Amino acid sequence: MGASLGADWARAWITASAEVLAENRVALITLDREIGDGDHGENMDRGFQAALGKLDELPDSATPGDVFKVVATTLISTVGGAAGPLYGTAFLKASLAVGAAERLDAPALVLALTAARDGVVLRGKAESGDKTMIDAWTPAVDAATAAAAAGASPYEVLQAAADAAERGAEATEPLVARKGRASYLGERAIGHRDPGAQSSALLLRAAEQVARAGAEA
Amino acid sequence: MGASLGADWARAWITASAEVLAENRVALITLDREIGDGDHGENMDRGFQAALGKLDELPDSATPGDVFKVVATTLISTVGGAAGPLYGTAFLKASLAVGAAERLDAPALVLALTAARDGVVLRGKAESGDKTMIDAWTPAVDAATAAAAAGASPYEVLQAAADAAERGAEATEPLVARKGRASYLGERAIGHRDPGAQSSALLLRAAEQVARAGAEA
Amino acid sequence: MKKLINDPKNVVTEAVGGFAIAHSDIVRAELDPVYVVRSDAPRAGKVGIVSGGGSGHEPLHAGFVGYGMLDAAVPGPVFTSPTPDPIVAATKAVDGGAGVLHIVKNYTGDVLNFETAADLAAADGIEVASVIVDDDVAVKDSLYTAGRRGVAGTVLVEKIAGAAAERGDDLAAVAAIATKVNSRVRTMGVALTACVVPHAGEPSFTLADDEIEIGIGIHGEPGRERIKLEPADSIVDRLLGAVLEDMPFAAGEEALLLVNGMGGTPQVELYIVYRRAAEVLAERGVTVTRSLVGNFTTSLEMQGVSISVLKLDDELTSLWDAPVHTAALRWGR
Amino acid sequence: MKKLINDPKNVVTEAVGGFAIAHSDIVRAELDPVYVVRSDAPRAGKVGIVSGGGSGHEPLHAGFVGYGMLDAAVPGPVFTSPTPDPIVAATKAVDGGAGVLHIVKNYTGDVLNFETAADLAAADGIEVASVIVDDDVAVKDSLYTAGRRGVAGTVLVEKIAGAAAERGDDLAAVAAIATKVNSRVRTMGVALTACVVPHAGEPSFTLADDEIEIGIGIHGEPGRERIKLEPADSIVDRLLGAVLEDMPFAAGEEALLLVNGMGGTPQVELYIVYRRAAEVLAERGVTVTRSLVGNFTTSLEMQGVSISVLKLDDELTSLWDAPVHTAALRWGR
Ligand SMILES: Nc1ncnc2c1ncn2[C@@H]1O[C@H](COP(=O)(O)OP(=O)(O)O)[C@@H](O)[C@H]1O
Ligand SMILES: Nc1ncnc2c1ncn2[C@@H]1O[C@H](COP(=O)(O)OP(=O)(O)O)[C@@H](O)[C@H]1O
Ligand SMILES: [Mg+2]
Ligand SMILES: [Mg+2]
Ligand SMILES: [Mg+2]
Ligand SMILES: [Mg+2]
Repeated sequence: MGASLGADWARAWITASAEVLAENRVALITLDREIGDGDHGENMDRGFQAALGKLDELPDSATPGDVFKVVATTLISTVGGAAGPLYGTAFLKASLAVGAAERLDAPALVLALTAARDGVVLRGKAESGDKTMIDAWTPAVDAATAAAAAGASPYEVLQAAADAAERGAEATEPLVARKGRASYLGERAIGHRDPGAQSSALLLRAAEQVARAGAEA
Repeated sequence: MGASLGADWARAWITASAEVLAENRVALITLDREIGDGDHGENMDRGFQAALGKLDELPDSATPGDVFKVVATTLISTVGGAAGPLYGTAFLKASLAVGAAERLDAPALVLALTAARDGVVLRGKAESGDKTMIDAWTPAVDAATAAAAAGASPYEVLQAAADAAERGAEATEPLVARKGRASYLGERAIGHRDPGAQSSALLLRAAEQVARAGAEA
Repeated sequence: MKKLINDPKNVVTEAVGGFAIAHSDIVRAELDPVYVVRSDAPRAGKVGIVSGGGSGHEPLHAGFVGYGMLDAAVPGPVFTSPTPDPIVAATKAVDGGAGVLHIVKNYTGDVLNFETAADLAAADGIEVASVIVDDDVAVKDSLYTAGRRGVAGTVLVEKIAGAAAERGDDLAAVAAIATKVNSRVRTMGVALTACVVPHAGEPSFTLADDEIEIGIGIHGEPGRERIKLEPADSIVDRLLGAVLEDMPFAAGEEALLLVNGMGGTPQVELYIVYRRAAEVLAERGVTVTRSLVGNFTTSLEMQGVSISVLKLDDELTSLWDAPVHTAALRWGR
Repeated sequence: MKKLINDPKNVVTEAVGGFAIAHSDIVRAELDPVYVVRSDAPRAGKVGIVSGGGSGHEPLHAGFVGYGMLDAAVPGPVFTSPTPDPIVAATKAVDGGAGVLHIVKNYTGDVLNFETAADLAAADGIEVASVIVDDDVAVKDSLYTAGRRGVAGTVLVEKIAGAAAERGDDLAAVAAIATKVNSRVRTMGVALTACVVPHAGEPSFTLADDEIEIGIGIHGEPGRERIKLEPADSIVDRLLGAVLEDMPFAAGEEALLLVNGMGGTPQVELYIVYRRAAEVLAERGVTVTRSLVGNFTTSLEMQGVSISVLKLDDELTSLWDAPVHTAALRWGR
């Protein structure tokens, strides 16, 4: 069943994300303290714990798009800060992109990832190299697109996306920020990883891991 | 000329006191910080520097009593805190006690010291053992009285007073305070020397030292 | 971290709860979602004014809710902007039919969440206008930053816009006045110490015993430049110099001088700063006709100060003087 | 020590100088000797009220000079009572022929210097009455101490006595009201951190990261008891417990609740403390009809809080509500 991913995967992804964000709460706070205001880990943890609670309220018939939609509204109403509206928009656009599909194949995943990235750009107006979460998302979208074009499975698409996002997050370290709080620091932001790019990489890695688990099952 | 002390001694005493209080400024601040509010050294230094300035304004004809009087009013108007009015009263009463005398013999010195001590008690209502400057002054007065009765010279009277004042200041360490800020601390004042008793001992030691210098001259 | 708190998670709700009891004569608080609103809201026919942002800047914003200033304040978690829900709820609570002005400090998070809230409120038929405050000259305003931050000048925008709304100006006029104030106020701050966000438990940055941070923000984010401690007068000269360079004054022009404590600064220091700032302005021929000194836009217990200068004209002066009755600013009644 | 100051020796004169410019609409300052006085002093036929003490407690006392409160304030060096000279000068400056009341916090230094000043003023034919404020329940009032200290309750004495003088009460009546307020107010404080006196350069005491000082004074002197940090609510229960034990309330009696910051405490913490204090009083059937929350009697940058409870009656309540216009307390005009 590695050919497509269903609502079970979407639910498992959010559950795994909530776990990994809880584990990385302090790490993300520390990154944000260095070039921001020290709350990103707190915000993301709060938001995904809330999203976790909402999952149970979904009917068994819920599609992946339904899962993305409830996550979107929950993040918008619980995360706050810059990340809340941005991640919220990302999940909202992803849910619109996949529509009512019961299962997502590789091309569908690429559509969802692309829509999510475009949503963040729409709201935040960031470009690649601005030292934001976009620097994790755009490489992820490009890698996923290439993988799908090469006939990769959904799991392999997500793996490509996660690998690229991690490299992208790492690549924010030498950058001067042009968006978000880090932009107030000018040169002093150099040498620090962008917390939002880091949390984005964590989310995509979680997506890949639960997909692999599913694929191996 | 060791049989009596004149205005030159009184002036030299104030000068020496200003020096020793400047040297002990931080030490007195430290003592006061432990059981008070950390300003005694500052207050005394400010006051005696001011008194020093006033000495020059005195006519050459000034008597010891004149010197004590100008020191009294200067301390009252520059020291502030508890020590200002108390030391001010002490010098005021001393100047009244010695009247217009040109020179002070041993009995006159005893009268002056006694009047000073009584003045502090009058204003501050402290008793021996209350952990205040009185615990330096009363032993000093008693020792001076005994020495004078035994026919001691003015210098020897002051030496007896200074020795007793130092022992008295040291003896405040084990006491619980019943007057002044230290009384707020209850048991916690135990083990700390009273700053006012210490400054009193320094003043009396200075009186003795300049008298000795004069006597040896 | 030593703080007079219970569970760090409850800092905002407990503080807002206490605030509402202490000032029940002028405000009431809703706790789900959290916002503070004038007890007499909504006032029919009056433009409602809502502001908000992360907590930790008190008295900003709840301390300015009341007659002649804000109709509601929306406190987010400490240093984190509130989400759209409470902003929408507050907007609805103060809408008296004349529309609602959102006064938003220029931070990505605040802007995005207020944007979303404005869309949602508009969808419910409420006319919403937004004014972004960005008075902090420490940040270069360019394509290469998120733009200048909204700092202590926000208080002046809220007071003067509040007076305009109170006298009956319509939404467009109130928004125009707020925009005008923002365009005429500049601020620059300095920090001597960092502050500790309750849920973080550690200072957001650390300064050596002889270091200060010039161009500090109000969210515990580091400033623009770290220098050795200097006498207060030279620090004031730096801050005020940057302010006046960005907004030159012609001799004889009038100014409101705001010396704002960051929360942990003793009042004697604020007045030492004020003294030098007034001196410098006088030397430049600027007439300081109104002054405000105190803790108005803070960063928890941070020690430091910001200096704001507002270029006054007769309209702004009379709106500044208009009666105000809030927890943190009160005169004329 | 990091402070926004120039020469530590000039802290008081520079701060007073800045204060006088910032508030020139209500006060003027004399700098030799140093005191702050109402710009309209002396007011013929009105009892003058003078208070003072060491600096470092701002806004106490200069921040309370103005209509309906003090006629003059005499700031000494930081934490050191002023000498008699400026007290005498201030007393003369506010004497409108109806006599002058000295409101003195109960510290040996303050008492002795005001005593001397009162004698000197009386010698110049000015009728002077003195009221000693000693509201701090942290100190056992017994033959074995210098007596209780005057702390935050002083603000309430000054406000209410000021209102009595403003309405035309004679010296005896104003002194009687001040004495009445002092007899009905109790205070207890806690410190989380010490403070640094500028000319000392070092903290007056040191607390470990998990220690707090219960029963703190306002001069950086250590308190009565050092304990481990506790949640805000349990700290409030300790402080308020001591206050109410010393001055029991009958159910239904009315109270003014003052939560006073020590200077460096963030406002959120003050309201968290207020919230619990109001809760406890309500549980005990005490009706809090008036509240005051903020920094009013401080110890420089010290972090901490004191809780004061004043037992109200109709007379005290109406005098509390009477108009006041000072730098730090203003309403009704
Ligand atoms: N304009 C923007 N576009 C895209 N991402 C942004 C933008 N502004 C901020 N971010 C992301 O948001 C992250 C900060 O999120 P968070 O700390 O939760 O919000 P806040 O900055 O309001 O405290 C940054 O690390 C960055 O990745
Ligand atoms: N009632 C008193 N009688 C005698 N001496 C006193 C009394 N109260 C205080 N003192 C003395 O004053 C000293 C403190 O002086 P200082 O620190 O200058 O004043 P303050 O306590 O006002 O800061 C104490 O160490 C004590 O010796
Ligand atoms: Mg952040
Ligand atoms: Mg002292
Ligand atoms: Mg934030
Ligand atoms: Mg003192």
